[in-house]
Amino acid sequence: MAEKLRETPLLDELEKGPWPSFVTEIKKSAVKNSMANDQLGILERSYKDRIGHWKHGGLVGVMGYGGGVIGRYSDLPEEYPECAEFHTIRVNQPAGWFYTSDVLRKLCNVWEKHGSGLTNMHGSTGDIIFLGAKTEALEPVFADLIDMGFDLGGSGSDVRTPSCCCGQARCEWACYDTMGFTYNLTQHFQDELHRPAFPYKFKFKMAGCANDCVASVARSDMSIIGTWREDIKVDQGEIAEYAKTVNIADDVADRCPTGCISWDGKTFDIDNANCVKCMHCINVMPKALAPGDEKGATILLGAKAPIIGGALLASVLVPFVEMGEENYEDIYELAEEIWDVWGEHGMNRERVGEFIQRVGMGNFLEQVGLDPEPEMIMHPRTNPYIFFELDEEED
Amino acid sequence: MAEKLRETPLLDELEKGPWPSFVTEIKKSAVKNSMANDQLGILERSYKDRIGHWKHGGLVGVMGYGGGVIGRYSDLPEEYPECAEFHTIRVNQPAGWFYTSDVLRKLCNVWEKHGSGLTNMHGSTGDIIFLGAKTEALEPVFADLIDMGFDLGGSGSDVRTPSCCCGQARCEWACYDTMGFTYNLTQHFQDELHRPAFPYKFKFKMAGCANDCVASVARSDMSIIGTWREDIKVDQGEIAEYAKTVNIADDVADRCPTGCISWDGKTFDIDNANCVKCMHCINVMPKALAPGDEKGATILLGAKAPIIGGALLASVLVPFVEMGEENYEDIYELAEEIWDVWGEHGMNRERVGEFIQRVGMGNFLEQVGLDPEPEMIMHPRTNPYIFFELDEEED
Amino acid sequence: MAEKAKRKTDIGPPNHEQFLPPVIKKNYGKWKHHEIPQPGVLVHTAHSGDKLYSVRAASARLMSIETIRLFADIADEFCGGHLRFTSRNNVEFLLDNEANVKPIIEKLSSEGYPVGGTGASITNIVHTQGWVHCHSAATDASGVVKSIMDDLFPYFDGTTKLPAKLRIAFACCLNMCGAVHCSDIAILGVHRRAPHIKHEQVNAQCEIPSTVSACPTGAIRPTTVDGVDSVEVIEERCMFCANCYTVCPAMTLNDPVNDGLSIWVGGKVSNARHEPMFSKLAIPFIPNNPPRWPETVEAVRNIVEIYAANARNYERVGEWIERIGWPQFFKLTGIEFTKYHIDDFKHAGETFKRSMHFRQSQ
Amino acid sequence: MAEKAKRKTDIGPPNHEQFLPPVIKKNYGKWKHHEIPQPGVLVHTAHSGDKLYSVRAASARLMSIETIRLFADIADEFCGGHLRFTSRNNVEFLLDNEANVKPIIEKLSSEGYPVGGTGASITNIVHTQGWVHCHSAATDASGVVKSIMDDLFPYFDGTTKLPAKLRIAFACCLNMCGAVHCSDIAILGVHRRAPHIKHEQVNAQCEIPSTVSACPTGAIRPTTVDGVDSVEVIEERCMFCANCYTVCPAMTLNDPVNDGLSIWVGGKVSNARHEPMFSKLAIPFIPNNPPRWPETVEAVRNIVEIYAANARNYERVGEWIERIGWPQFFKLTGIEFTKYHIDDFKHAGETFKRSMHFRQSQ
Ligand code: SRM
Ligand code: SRM
Ligand code: SRM
Ligand code: SRM
Ligand code: SF4
Ligand code: SF4
Ligand code: SF4
Ligand code: SF4
Ligand code: SF4
Ligand code: SF4
Ligand code: SF4
Ligand code: SF4
Repeated sequence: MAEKLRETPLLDELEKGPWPSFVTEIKKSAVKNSMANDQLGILERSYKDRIGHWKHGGLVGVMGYGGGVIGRYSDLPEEYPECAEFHTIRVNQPAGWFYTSDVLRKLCNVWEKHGSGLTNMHGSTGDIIFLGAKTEALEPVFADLIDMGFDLGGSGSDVRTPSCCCGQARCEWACYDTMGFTYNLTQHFQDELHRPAFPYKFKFKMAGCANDCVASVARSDMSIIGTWREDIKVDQGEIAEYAKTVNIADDVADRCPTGCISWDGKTFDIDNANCVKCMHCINVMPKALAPGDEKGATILLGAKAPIIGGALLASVLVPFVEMGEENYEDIYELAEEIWDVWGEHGMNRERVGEFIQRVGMGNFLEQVGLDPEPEMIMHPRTNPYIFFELDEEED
Repeated sequence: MAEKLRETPLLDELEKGPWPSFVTEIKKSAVKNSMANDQLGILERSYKDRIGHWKHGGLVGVMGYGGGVIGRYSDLPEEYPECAEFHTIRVNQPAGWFYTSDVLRKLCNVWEKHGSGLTNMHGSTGDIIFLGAKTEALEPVFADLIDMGFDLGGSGSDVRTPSCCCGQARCEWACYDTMGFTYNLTQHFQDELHRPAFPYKFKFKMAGCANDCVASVARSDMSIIGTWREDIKVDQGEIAEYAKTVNIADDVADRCPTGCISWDGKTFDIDNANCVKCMHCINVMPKALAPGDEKGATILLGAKAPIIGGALLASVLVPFVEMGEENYEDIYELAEEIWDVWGEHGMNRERVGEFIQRVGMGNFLEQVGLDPEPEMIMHPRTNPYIFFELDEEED
Repeated sequence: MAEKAKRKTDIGPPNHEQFLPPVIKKNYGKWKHHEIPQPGVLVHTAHSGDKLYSVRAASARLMSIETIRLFADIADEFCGGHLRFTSRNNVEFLLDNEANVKPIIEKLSSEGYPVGGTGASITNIVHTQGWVHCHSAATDASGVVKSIMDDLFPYFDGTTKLPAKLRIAFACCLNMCGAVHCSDIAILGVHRRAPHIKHEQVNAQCEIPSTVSACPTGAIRPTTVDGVDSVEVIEERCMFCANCYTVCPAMTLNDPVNDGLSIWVGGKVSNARHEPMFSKLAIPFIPNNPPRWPETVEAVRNIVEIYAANARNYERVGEWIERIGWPQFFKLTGIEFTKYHIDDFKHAGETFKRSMHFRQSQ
Repeated sequence: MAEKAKRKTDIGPPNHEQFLPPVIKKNYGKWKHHEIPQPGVLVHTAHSGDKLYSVRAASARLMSIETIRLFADIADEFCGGHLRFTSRNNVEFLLDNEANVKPIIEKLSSEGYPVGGTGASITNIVHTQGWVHCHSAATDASGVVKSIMDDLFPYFDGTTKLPAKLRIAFACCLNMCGAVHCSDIAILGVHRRAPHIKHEQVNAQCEIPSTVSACPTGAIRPTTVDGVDSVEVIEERCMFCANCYTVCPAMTLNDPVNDGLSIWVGGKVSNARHEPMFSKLAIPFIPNNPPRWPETVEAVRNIVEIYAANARNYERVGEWIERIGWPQFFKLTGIEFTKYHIDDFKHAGETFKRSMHFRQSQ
């Protein structure tokens, strides 16, 4: 059914320029879909009013799930009736965001049938976002998705949709199978993902190496980043090749954070005991250098955005874990251990990173059954406010 | 009058070894002075009991002064009657701790006449400490001190005895006259020093250069540290001399915190725009390098020990001030401005460093009439919690 | 389907393996190295000698199913139907045939999806919903992002070189769904008016105690207005975080005049060379100016250009500023330093300059 | 003196100028450079060519007037009666005659005041009152200091070389009058028992509200004991800071069995090379063991020796540890890493390792 496009003099300005235009995208759907057309209209209105026209979310969802849908209603239902209800559906993406043309078309068909035809590919957490569904459409979309093998992602106080870098699928540096692990993990925690029961959200992100192409250290409650223990592999022949075009002294050796590289113009030597696996030298000379053997990962905990105690970066929880399939279970157990402690003692809307700071890392480790290790800290405490616990005899 | 020394089998162990022994010191007085002898006895008792035998201080002092004396009573007055009252008197040292034999003997005479004969040369804040006076001795000691030109130092919630490095008296690096300024400052603030009226103590320490030989950045509420603005003076001839014994590349150029030194084995070159005046290169090669012209100081604010919000290092308040005698008044005015704001809004026992953190540096600067400057911070805020103040029109 | 079947749930995402192109399946975990022969193209070589060509195209992220179908068609035409999206919302076509690289680039460009974003470039801006969908937004997301990327386009397609990768992120409110807290340059929507309280709704829609306790600065107090229980805000204590609004719809912060944008710089997440860093405040406020936010675009470009002209190879924005010092950053960019730049939140003291290490020379 | 005179007050300290030796008066502000010809001796040369020889001798700080008189005599004999004390409580004799340097050193040594402490050495320990005078002390100050300096003496007199200056400080309780918070190595007396409350005295001697509010962890609550107003302490919340004791004498923390010492490392105050740094916890607790605290002495020496063997020239303890990393510090010194090392006070999160930058190699 052809729609008469809403007038959008302001938004039209955003169809100019070389970058793909979201306005053009909305119009592509709007010509066929009245929800998209009203969405176009209400957005133009926001541009005019300099204010959003969405109301605080409502409780909508699909049967048996506590998450996966973000309810949304506009504050101008009369003027833009077709997007008066405009919920988003979070569809759990395949690990690494790999698709075939085939499966994409099927997703499009589902969304054409039931919704606005607009998506986010992808949301910030990693989901496929179906943007703009009426309440009545939620169950049908869900049924069709399940039919084609897709499921909803997380929202609310649950495990959020895990995501990962493309890892071993395409990257020579991946120290473990980020995609395989992410798939396995997501399947393992289906219940925790769909039925919110935590104090607040809990995000997993998996990166194959310290380049952290999925920003896990900043954006996930549990960040699992690949690393290695043996010496960096050096191909001196390839080094000699790079030496022709790269200023190895300035751009590689000098930029090593621990200064553990020596380069005399001929031999490239790494004092591996002092290498902190930052990836820089490997990044610059990928043909000559490669991560060493005994690969695995570091588990970091607690990243989050600022609400409400200030943003946190994740910090080291387990300095090194092996990441073979046989080790997955250990990680799941650790996660469950953490959820138990946080679930019992965490306050409402307190992310795990904030929780740890409130109860103290030392106590937290004790409760989840990990030993304190100096790798977990930048430096020991500077204040003398130690909660000493006396042995029975001393008391 | 010859005393029979108290038996001190434990303390006697501390007369052994090459380092000067405080036990020997106490005995030197104890053979002549019964207060010192009882002090010896009670200390031995502490060594045996593994606990101090002093009670929480009492309010004692000299007429018209609110500070300068720390009251002290023992909890074993019967057993050690001569040190049952054992107050300390803080005597304001001469700037830089310079003395003549003459004046020292006079101080000894005063203290022999009225007290235990024991001292600390000097206390941690800088005072001469007369260690162990009875209450009745306080006024006579004070009278004799005033007679010979000395006065008490600070204690309580007042300006504490200012102290400084030896500066221009003996050091080639002093960028201003630390001793002259300290003397002038101390005289200027006599009232603030003797009559506690602040929320808490306020310490001044003056260092002639960034080596900070008086630890001002860690130990004073207002730390005034010498620096300069023009280029470091380089004597290439002397550099050549040093090159024979010093590894200039490794030990000087490489250790420069901003890497602004270049050294090709022949010419020593400093990119002065990027020098942060850390003093290192000058320290290593004092004959070849010297601070540049346009000397002055940086004023830093807020250092303190941990009680109660955690220890603080001082931070930059005024990046650069000239330090000629004609500039002293400006600094006094700034200090008074700070005391006004802190005095009015500071809580009881809240050091100025803690106060600033509570009210916010930006607000504090506004109140004391200083402009914010990027030199005051390590980096701008990372959290988005900005207390925006809207202009009238915007509102 | 009239029969009553047990409802299927919790099947989780489909296994990715079924979507991988054959060259990846074969060489999974066995890649040897990669090169970037031209902007927007990655060539990964496996130990087997096989090569994979990834062609990265720009995307608005907000995408019509028409466009997804277009991408599917292009993938069918040039690479056996294989494509992926990246962690920054670009789309990558996965080719095993080098001969198709040039044609697919031409096709994508002609359809309005230019390629680029690899290596030391500016790639897509991670961003959020804005006025398109969120109730909390202090500004629109997609519009600002589009305007900036149009302006910075030469840094995306490789026309203009940069010293290192430069990552831009955008979030429309302090919830920071765009995770702007660790970006080379971040644009963050900010409110500047204390919540407007709809007193008649507070008690109906919200729990008063949890609304009160939601405020990190303790600015909210219970009160009674015209006989109904409600809350009041001590305005001087409000720093416009909107956490109260998140827990209580009756406390709106959106304001057509006083909402706007702030700019942050010097964050990163990779561990390459320097540890991850938070972004730091550069510009506290720029007014909303739709449809193209020219002041914001200009402010971002200014920072990019000054950075590009002054940083060393491989030096990210934060590393560059750390080397030259913040006073120099403000001087070079001409950005005004204000009291707002000085932290006054809970770790404020840790950001004060507690040393003499700064440049005194005039 | 029988006449009633106006009481003289507020005269302030005497002007130092009257105490300066002639060579200093003449060359005040005009020094050119200095050398350290031998441990304990500084030679400062003025632009005029004049030279000043400073001979630095050890001191116990706690000093009998007999010793001060001895110093006065020595100063008269060798340097016109001119001497000073240093910011670390050594005594310096100020000579303009080089010929007297050797004799004065001999004299001082024979009297038990050996010279040293200059250059890259361990000089006197800044310390506090301890059991000699303070009510708050968790240990003695002078006794521990004496024991350590005896043991480290070769680092003072120059027999054993160090990579850089190594500053030790000592404080007998958390008030830290010895300012141990920024020292290469610091020894700090610690309590480990919650305050013992003398209930009958609380209300008489203290203000209950200010006692309650003195506690940074909110561990103190008002209560009534046997009908009298008093306070109680929630023991799990007490971290033994003794701030309550400072404001209320009825809350004593001293404990013969559980008081003891902690060791801190890696602080500095100079700006040379590295910015000033706080000391960090190395050993949470060592029991009091008077008269010579052998375990403490041993612990300090161990750190000094490992540092001396591993640091580079001019590298202070904190700089060295920053280079090698804390895990390596604990490994090399054999010190156990415990939960106590992990900060849990208000800026704790800032001390967590928020990156992958650590040494994985076994
Ligand atoms: C859709 C999405 C933004 C996008 O355009 O992509 C999004 C949208 C919302 N986020 Fe988010 N967040 C989204 C990723 C994030 C991320 C990034 C990430 O996951 O990597 C963050 C920062 C990382 C983190 O988790 O801390 C993020 C931090 C928040 C926060 C602050 C949480 C905190 O602890 O600081 C809130 C506030 C809250 O939870 O109440 C929030 C809340 C919201 C809500 C539900 C608004 C609210 O107050 O209830 C938004 C709904 C918008 C709408 O109507 O569509 N969102 N949110 C992202 C989820 C899509 C997906 O499932 O793939
Ligand atoms: C495709 C993608 C992963 C994915 O699963 O989607 C990816 C892929 C690669 N990244 Fe990345 N990175 C991707 C997001 C990231 C992110 C995340 C982000 O920006 O939010 C980061 C962290 C950025 C940060 O620190 O703020 C990231 C930091 C790196 C780095 C470290 C750069 C640095 O010096 O800090 C490298 C190394 C390099 O480029 O030399 C790297 C290198 C690479 C390599 C070369 C890895 C390889 O051998 O295949 C890939 C091509 C890079 C290129 O574009 O030049 N990748 N990379 C992401 C592409 C996003 C895009 O569309 O542009
Ligand atoms: C005598 C002296 C130690 C010494 O042996 O040298 C000393 C001794 C006392 N100090 Fe101190 N402080 C002394 C220098 C310091 C310093 C170092 C400095 O000034 O450079 C500090 C750390 C720097 C600072 O000011 O923060 C210091 C930080 C404290 C504190 C903690 C203050 C804080 O804000 O954290 C207290 C507790 C208090 O004020 O209630 C304190 C309290 C005390 C009291 C008065 C005990 C009390 O709780 O009331 C001690 C009396 C001991 C006695 O009976 O003799 N003393 N005190 C020092 C003064 C001598 C002098 O005048 O020269
Ligand atoms: C006499 C004294 C000042 C005073 O007015 O009393 C002093 C005097 C000198 N200091 Fe100092 N410093 C003195 C306490 C300090 C302190 C304060 C402290 O330790 O509490 C510091 C800060 C220590 C810290 O960072 O923790 C200090 C950090 C320095 C430095 C920086 C060393 C570094 O690399 O960090 C230098 C430069 C050097 O030695 O190369 C220095 C250099 C000097 C010079 C060479 C300055 C000169 O040209 O005259 C003097 C002889 C140093 C020597 O002993 O080798 N002075 N010096 C103090 C002697 C204390 C003592 O009895 O041993
Ligand atoms: S995080 Fe590492 S392994 Fe993963 S894509 Fe990036 S560079 Fe490759
Ligand atoms: S990976 Fe990083 S730390 Fe290790 S050698 Fe290379 S540059 Fe240095
Ligand atoms: S602080 Fe500087 S000026 Fe003062 S004595 Fe030390 S080195 Fe000399
Ligand atoms: S004073 Fe410090 S910063 Fe300046 S050149 Fe010398 S070593 Fe470098
Ligand atoms: S950043 Fe704020 S306004 Fe933007 S999508 Fe997230 S919650 Fe909504
Ligand atoms: S916006 Fe934030 S600071 Fe202001 S009242 Fe609401 S919760 Fe408090
Ligand atoms: S550190 Fe504590 S015990 Fe020692 S003198 Fe100072 S207040 Fe007294
Ligand atoms: S010792 Fe400190 S923590 Fe313990 S009760 Fe007293 S004030 Fe509170």
